Amino acid sequence: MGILEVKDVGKRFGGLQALSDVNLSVKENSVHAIIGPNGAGKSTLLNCLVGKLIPDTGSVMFDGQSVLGRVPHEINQMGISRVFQTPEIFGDLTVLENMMIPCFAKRDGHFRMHAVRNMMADREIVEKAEAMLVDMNMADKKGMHSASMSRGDKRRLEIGMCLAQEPRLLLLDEPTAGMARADTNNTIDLLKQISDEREITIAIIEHDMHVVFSLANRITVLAQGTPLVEDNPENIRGNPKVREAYLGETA
Amino acid sequence: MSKSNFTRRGVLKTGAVAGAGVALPTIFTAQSASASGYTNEPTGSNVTLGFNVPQTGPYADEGNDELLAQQLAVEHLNGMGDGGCLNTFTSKALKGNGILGKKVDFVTGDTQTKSDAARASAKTMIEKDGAIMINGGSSSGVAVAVQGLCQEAGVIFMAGLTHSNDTTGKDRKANGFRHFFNAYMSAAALAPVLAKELGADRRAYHLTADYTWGWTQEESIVASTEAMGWETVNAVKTPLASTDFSSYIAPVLNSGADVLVLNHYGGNMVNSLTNAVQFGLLDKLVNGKDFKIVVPLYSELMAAGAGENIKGVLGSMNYNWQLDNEGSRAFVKSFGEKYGKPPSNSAQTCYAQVLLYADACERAGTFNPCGVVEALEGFEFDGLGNGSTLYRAEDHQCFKDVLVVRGAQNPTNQYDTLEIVEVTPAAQVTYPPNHPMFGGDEASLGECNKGA
Amino acid sequence: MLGLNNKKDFTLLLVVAALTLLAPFVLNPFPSDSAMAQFNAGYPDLMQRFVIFGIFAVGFNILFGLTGYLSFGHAAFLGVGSYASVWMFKLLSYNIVPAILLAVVMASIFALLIGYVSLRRSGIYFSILTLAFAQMSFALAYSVLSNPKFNLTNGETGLQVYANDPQVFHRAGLPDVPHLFGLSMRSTYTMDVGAWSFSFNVGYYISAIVLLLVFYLAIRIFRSPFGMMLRAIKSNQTRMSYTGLNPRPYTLAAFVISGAYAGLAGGLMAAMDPLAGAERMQWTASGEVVLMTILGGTGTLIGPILGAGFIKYFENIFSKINDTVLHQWFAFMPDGMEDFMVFVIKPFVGKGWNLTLGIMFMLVVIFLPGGLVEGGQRLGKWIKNRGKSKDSPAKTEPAE
Amino acid sequence: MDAILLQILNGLDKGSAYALIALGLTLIFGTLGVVNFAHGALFMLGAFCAVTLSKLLQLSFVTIDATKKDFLGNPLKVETPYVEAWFGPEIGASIIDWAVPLSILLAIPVMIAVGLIMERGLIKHFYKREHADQILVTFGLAIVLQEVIKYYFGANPIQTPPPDALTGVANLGAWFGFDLPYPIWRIVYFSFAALVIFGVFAFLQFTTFGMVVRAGMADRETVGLLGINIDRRFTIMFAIAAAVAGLAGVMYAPINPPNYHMGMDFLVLSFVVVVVGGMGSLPGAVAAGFLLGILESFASTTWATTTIPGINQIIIYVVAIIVLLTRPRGLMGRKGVMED
Repeated sequence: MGILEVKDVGKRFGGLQALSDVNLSVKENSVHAIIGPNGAGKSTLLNCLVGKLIPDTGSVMFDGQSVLGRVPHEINQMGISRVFQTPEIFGDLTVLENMMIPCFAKRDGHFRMHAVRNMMADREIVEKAEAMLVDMNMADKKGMHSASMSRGDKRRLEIGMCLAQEPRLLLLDEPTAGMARADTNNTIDLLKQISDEREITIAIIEHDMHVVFSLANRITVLAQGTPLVEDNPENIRGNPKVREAYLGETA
Repeated sequence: MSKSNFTRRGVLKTGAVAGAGVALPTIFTAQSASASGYTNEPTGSNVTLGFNVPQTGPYADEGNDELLAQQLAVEHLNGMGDGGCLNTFTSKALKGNGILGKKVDFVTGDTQTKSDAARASAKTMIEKDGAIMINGGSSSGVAVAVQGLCQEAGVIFMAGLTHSNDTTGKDRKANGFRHFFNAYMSAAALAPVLAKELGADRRAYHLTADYTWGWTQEESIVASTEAMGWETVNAVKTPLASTDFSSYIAPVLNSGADVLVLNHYGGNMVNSLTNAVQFGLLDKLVNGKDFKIVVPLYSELMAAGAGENIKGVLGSMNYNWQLDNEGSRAFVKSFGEKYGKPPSNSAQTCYAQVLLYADACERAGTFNPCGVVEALEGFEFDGLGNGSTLYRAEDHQCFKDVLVVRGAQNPTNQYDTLEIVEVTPAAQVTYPPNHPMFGGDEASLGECNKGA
Repeated sequence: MLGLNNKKDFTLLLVVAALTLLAPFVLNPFPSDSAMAQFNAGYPDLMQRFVIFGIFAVGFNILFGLTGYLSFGHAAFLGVGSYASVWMFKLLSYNIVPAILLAVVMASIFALLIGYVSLRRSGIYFSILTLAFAQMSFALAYSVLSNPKFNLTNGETGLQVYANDPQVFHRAGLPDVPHLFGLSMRSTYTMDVGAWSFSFNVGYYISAIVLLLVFYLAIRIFRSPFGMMLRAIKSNQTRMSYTGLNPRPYTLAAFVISGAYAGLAGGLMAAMDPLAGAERMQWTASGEVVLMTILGGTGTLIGPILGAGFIKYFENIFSKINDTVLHQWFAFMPDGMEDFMVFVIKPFVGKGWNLTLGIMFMLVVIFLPGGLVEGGQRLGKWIKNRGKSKDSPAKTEPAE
Repeated sequence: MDAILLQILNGLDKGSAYALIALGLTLIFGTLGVVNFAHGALFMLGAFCAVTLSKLLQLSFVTIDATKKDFLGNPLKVETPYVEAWFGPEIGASIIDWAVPLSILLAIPVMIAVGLIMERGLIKHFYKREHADQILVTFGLAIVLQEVIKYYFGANPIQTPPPDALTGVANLGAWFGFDLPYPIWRIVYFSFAALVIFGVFAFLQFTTFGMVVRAGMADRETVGLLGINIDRRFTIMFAIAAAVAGLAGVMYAPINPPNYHMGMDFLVLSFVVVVVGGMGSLPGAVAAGFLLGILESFASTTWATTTIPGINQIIIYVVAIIVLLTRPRGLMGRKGVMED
């Protein structure tokens, strides 16, 4: 029984069957990659997991509870955090403030008025955020305007913000898309370090095989909206069906 | 760099300097200078009047006309120009040497035809510039609001154009005076003429601007026309913000009505009349009679805006420059020579109000509002253009002849677009001060307030 | 100090305090009999307006400046506040405390209802929803709710206190104008110093103290976690929901707070002058507060106050400059020159003050996107740099 | 029955003005991403093109007629329009009579020029700025434009009648055997509006230029990548939108006499129309314009106002609220437009 159980999920957009009969089980504390060619339905599946889309059929269970019918912030409160393809951070805020917001969310839930107290006076939050920045190797950037950072730093900050919530499941949507090689490698190292040091499950959607095989210990291949095969990396690498459907295409 | 104090500018400059110097903003002051003091008591050689007219917004042209008349009045009071109505006014207290020997200055404000803005600009003139009297305005909402303010501040309010019954009805104030006529008087003057011109068995359809003034006018017209035998088919309220009245005009066609009464003013009236003519109402024959349109309150600017459409349309006015009496001729001559156009009825009202105020101060021998109130109450006069007039003591409303006018069929120039049909004598439009449309017995002027 | 960790904030509060408390001097720089006295703004009514619209704009900025939600209907709350106050005057007494309290409460309730519905949408859709609600309120107040059978607003004339109103707590000896436990809002002490004359008005000072309190509160909100959440919403709503936070209660709270500020401003307005007109609810009035905020500097603390002062100054001072005044100014010039100057300036003052205001809007937005605050900052920088280049090489100042 | 038809006609007529202004607003928003609060002022400028032309045509020389007196008792100055002197009284008079339709010829170049100057001189610098800044600067421009008009033409409305041949009432029901009188000029106005709307749609649909613009509205970046200078085309679209608003104004002048603030009167309603139609959707703007026009007409009937007092004051806003709450992006709005 995995921490995330996807059963018979189907989703139709007009005439297009984007997903059909998707079954997926993500084991606790694993790094599970979902790969597939363009248009395979990876992003649609991800959106079904976080509440942005509601599947037409099937069920999505997280830790024994259904996520269907819940809106994104509720699902997040259940323990699922999401990293986007283009980093979604609070560009108008400083790096430290960016990091403080998930700390508040973790401690206070989805809404709480702290309208009068000075935010910097909340030592507990500030310290936690600063510690997280140290973990992310960004302590020197804490006063920076976050929009002015490099893409790699933004990605790092975004991952850090997700971790600050201490999620049980971290979803990553092509975390290295559009990154230079050096940034990509840094990100891989960071994710490795996270999965080694923390009790966390990671589900990653990725195009870049280098990233997938460096990180994943379980891989699901999606093709035309339905899972082709699910196995460990070694077997996937040797699977001719996968080569045909996916690897061959990108080569 | 003219050194002579006799140039126009020199006079104005010294005047204003001295005027501002004495007009310390002591209004609303708890710590008054002396027990006998009153708000903005002029102590120097000048006295400041406040002219509060719409300078922006749809009534800006009307406001401009009022301002021209007020400036003319100040000129005449200060002994400049040809003296205008000072020569014809039956009270001979004014000598053309200012008021009580003090030279008259004025300040201006913009009412924007909003009661808030009007009160703000009036307060500015009272608090900052030391105005001792406020005059002007082109709507009843503004008049009532500013009148209330002047009552509280302890200055005199001489209303400009305000036609609602309330101004001297339920909202009457001891410090406020209205020279302009009102909806009741319009109705009382119009009804007999309507009966004579259109017959006593007409069926009327009212379109009424959906706010206080519209309602009071509709109420007045309905009452007086029904009294002479007309039937009111329908009375429809139109939103003030309407620009197109087609959807209100269209139902008139098949309503069986043969008279349309437009209880609209300004832009509303121009558009509703234009639309009514567009729909061919005036060409229709209903119940065997020619369809007619009545606009109870006319103004020259509305007539200009409505253009050809007003031909044959009946209405009433406070004053028209074509009125032939000594005062009117003198006023039209000096206004026309100075500005190249005849005065409108709101201009005449403001001109008369300024002179009446000045005259009352002279006769009272003081600027003290309570003295001025006393001098104006029950004052009978002539020679300001409207013929014999009474400022009634009970409600501070002027009673004078009311003009019934009609859009001219063949105007010879751009100014004689209206022709006078009848001059209804004052007696016929007089009503008791406790008339139910005017607040009944409850309405009271209160005490005059000299402020300070 | 005062819970303000940031030294800059505390300085800002001190500056605003000094400006408001010394306003009678600051705004009356010219001797009262000089030709420049025209530009003096230190008389009670205008000073009251400055601070009241300052409160309105500061509150509006909490919504617009922090969350980026542009409401075109905030004047409705101001109007509701005014009506509530005047009703308190009519029913209870002229004491301003219950009046202002009810104004704030009623405006908050209205803001809660309108905000709850409007905040279901964002962007221009939100703006138009608020506009629609405000225009409805205006139409209702101007005519529908002023009919003789059910007269809640007294329509065109405006709601005011009549002699036959109950005023159950009114006692002899209390002033017949709005007062604070007997202290009339109208009392003014005039101080003459040489050629100058300064007015100290009770109503103004009460409004000024209220402004200081709510300005202080605004600083606290800006610096609070709540304020940060609001800025985060403006910055990125997606990240907000994927951080487990629900943006809507935050925006609704901001909406209600700014509605309460508007109600407070409306209540104070009625307290200074007990008449509530429907025009103050019109969309143009809502537009005005938007303009004040942008003109001053959106999202800055002091910007809205500056913007409010700026616009009200124009409305009240420039609109009063008529031909006579102009001729007086240029009387020192030769005749032809004088007439020429008057001819050139005339379209922009007096009845043309709207034109000048429109031009100012355009110039400020084109050249100072950050509003007057940015203008001030640039000026400050320029002066600093000039100073530096003179007595360089002074030590570099630490960054703020 | 005919009462209902009459109100539908009234609604279509009111809707024509809304639809034309909203169409221009949507074009500008869709192409340039600019919220143009000066669009009402463009409508007003169009109406004043008609006023200006009819004043120009009536420019007169003065002769003194000593037999008549003016209001001051001086000899009357008789004004004769130059046009009448040049072309003879009859042709001259009929040229003056047709001033409004003739002003279309004046309005098109004038409004295109105004549009180009506005876009190149001002709006261009605001593409990337926040919508709030765009609103403020165009609002400022609207105030400036209307104050300039007020300075030259005054605040009073100026009657601008249609040609004699097009005044009066036509019986639309005559062919069908019932009575449906309707003012001729209003029929002209509606037909004209329909023609302009049709023209704009045809232009966008069937010309290469229009196709590029539509593609650009859908995805600016991609079109830019194809090496097409989309900005220049958008500038031209701005001029076209200005011309559409101007033409709407010209033809509206005889319906209700123009005044300097008529633009502001229409602005708010037009924005409501655009939003109800759906930001960025041209058919939505047109449909919502006519829909709200018709609803407004029906709400002002006695039947409606006695059922719900005051409904005629608030109907448009009520409809806007209902539409926006049930259809998040308006009737035909596109996803992701103006939702930030």
